[in-house]
Amino acid sequence: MSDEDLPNLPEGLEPITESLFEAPPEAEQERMVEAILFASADPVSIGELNARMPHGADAASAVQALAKRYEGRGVQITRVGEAWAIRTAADLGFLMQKETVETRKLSRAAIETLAIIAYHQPVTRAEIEEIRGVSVSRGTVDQLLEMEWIKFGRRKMTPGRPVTYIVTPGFLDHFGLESARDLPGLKELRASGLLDNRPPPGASASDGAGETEEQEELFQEEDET
Amino acid sequence: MSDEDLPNLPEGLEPITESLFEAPPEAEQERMVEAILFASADPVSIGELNARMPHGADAASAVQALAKRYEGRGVQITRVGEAWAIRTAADLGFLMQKETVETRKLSRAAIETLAIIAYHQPVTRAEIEEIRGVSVSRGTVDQLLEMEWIKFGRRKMTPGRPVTYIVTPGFLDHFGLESARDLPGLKELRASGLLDNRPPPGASASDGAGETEEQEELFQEEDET
Amino acid sequence: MADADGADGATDEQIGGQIDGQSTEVSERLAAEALIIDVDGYEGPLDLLLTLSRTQKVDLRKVSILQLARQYLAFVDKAKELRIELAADYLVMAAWLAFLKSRLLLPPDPTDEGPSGEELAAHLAFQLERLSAMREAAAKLMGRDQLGRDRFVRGIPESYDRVRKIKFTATLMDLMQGYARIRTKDEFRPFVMDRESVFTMEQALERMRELIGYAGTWTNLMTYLPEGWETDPAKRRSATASTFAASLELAKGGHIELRQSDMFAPIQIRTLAT
Repeated sequence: MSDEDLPNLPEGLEPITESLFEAPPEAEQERMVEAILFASADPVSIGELNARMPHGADAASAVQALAKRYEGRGVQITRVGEAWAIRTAADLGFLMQKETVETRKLSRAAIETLAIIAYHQPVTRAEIEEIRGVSVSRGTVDQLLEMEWIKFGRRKMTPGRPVTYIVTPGFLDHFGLESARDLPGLKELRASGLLDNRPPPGASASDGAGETEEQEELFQEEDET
Repeated sequence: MSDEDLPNLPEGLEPITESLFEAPPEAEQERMVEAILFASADPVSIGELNARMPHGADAASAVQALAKRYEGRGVQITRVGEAWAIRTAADLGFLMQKETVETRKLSRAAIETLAIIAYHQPVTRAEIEEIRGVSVSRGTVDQLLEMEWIKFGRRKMTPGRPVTYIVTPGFLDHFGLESARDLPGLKELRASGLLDNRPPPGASASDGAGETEEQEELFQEEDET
Repeated sequence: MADADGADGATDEQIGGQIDGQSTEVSERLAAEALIIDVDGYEGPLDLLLTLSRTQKVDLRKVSILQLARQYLAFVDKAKELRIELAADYLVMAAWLAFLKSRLLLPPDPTDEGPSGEELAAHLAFQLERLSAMREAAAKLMGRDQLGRDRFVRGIPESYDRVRKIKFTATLMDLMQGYARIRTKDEFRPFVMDRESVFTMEQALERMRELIGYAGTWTNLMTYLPEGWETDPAKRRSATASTFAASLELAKGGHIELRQSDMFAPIQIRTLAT
């Protein structure tokens, strides 16, 4: 509860709620976030942190403080979309042969498809095929869906209302990205117009414009959070 | 690997291994232990830590230093038998529980008991039983007490000085009543048509009036307390 | 991008072979084998074009689409000559590039409303550049510190217990109904028709069927009321109504006849002699 929510009381009168649900001190909140994040293998959202911490706690600022404290340590407090997780520092990966997970080797087609989805999201299968210049096999998309690196976005407002694909928080977590906006080289690609959906000459331009807007919106959404 | 394993070399000759595998600085060793303990699926022994860390590292002292660093934090470096692991600080165990609240309707016995207390307070258990015509289980009363909808009133000035029950402000709050007197009387209940019953034969306004009077008296008493 | 580089090298040789033209049969056969392998290695015609464009060793934006089209068409011709089955995609692209080539070479037809050769060429260049950019982006992505390879999750996650807490609740209505239930429990029962003082038509019909045989002469209907139902007004009302209704039913069936001499006069019945 924020201070604004408390009723204005005459001086000397403590509101009962305050004494019942007093927020723990900041250092204590940091310890709590630390304990919860350490306990979980999956990223934990600020909302869930707040839900699990005592009333009045401010998980968002506790996480920030904690992240600072762990700078340069063997484990890092990392942001994954709307959530936070603890991951070992990348430079220590060599110590972890034992923990290394053998991931299925992705085909070149799967890797390219994944990159196209990440950089062009939300993107339809037809758009992926246009970019790659070759049809996308069902297996490729299914594999990425199964790995939970991509998921269905909302349908496109074009004839046939095709489904779109977007990347998941799991994708961000896997590649150590705070948000889709942190994709390597995204800014340069956007600046050079290579992420624009440029329809072939002669085709109607209306589709493309709408798409770009939607895309803008998606990355914007990421930005705001 | 301990020093004893190194070959004895003539003085002035540095063993090659030493320069190739120089032990990392202490802070770095601490980071390594931190990452390994974090990522390992089982507690890790000092021997295994040493085996996994670069040559020349001293896991035992790195663990000690790390344990010190985590003193008072949300997680602790804990010894588990011969091995070491990261564990949630004991005082934060409560964060590892998720409470799910399930709402259920109060049992008929509890509702009736509660109603009698509300309409007849202060009322003894014997009186409740007389009115309900069945015995009141201890669990029912305990449940209402636990919910903080009823509480003990003062003892009755009758032989045995039995305890009485009255409703709480929490009860009034839940049912949106200013006071127990706001509860509609029997006549009103009947008049409102909420009750599928006929008035008792020959019934009588007087009967109802008497009841109300009696109640009024009781509430009066309540007020005084 | 080691793979792509490898493909580049192979293509260089193969293009070289084509340009040399008259080489020995052996080298031709070797080139043919290289082609088969390479066609398998390409991910579609755009990929092949991208690879071919690399041989121009210039910025993708400055690639000569005309030269690229020639290279591609030469490739396809060579493949045909060597009887390599090319996927339809490749042939469609070949046809389109042949069209583009003619557009680029011939002076523009003022009556043609379609996109110009330059526009088409620019779009192809854009597609190639975009594909190339996506490949680089994919490589950068895969080069990041990956989870399970470079970065690791907690090895001993502590699953947290779910504690189920039951919260009981009741409404004011529950409370009032509960109270009313107790206070009126002696009389309280669900609201149903009071069967006690109701004599149903079925009961009346059954009773009259038994008695009707004896009614050879006109008899007052009221004498058919069951015993004990004549005095209590409620019972009498119910029994009268059902007995009358039953008599109508019997009359309808042709078992009896009814008569009434005057308004409010007694109703009389008798059996029909059958």
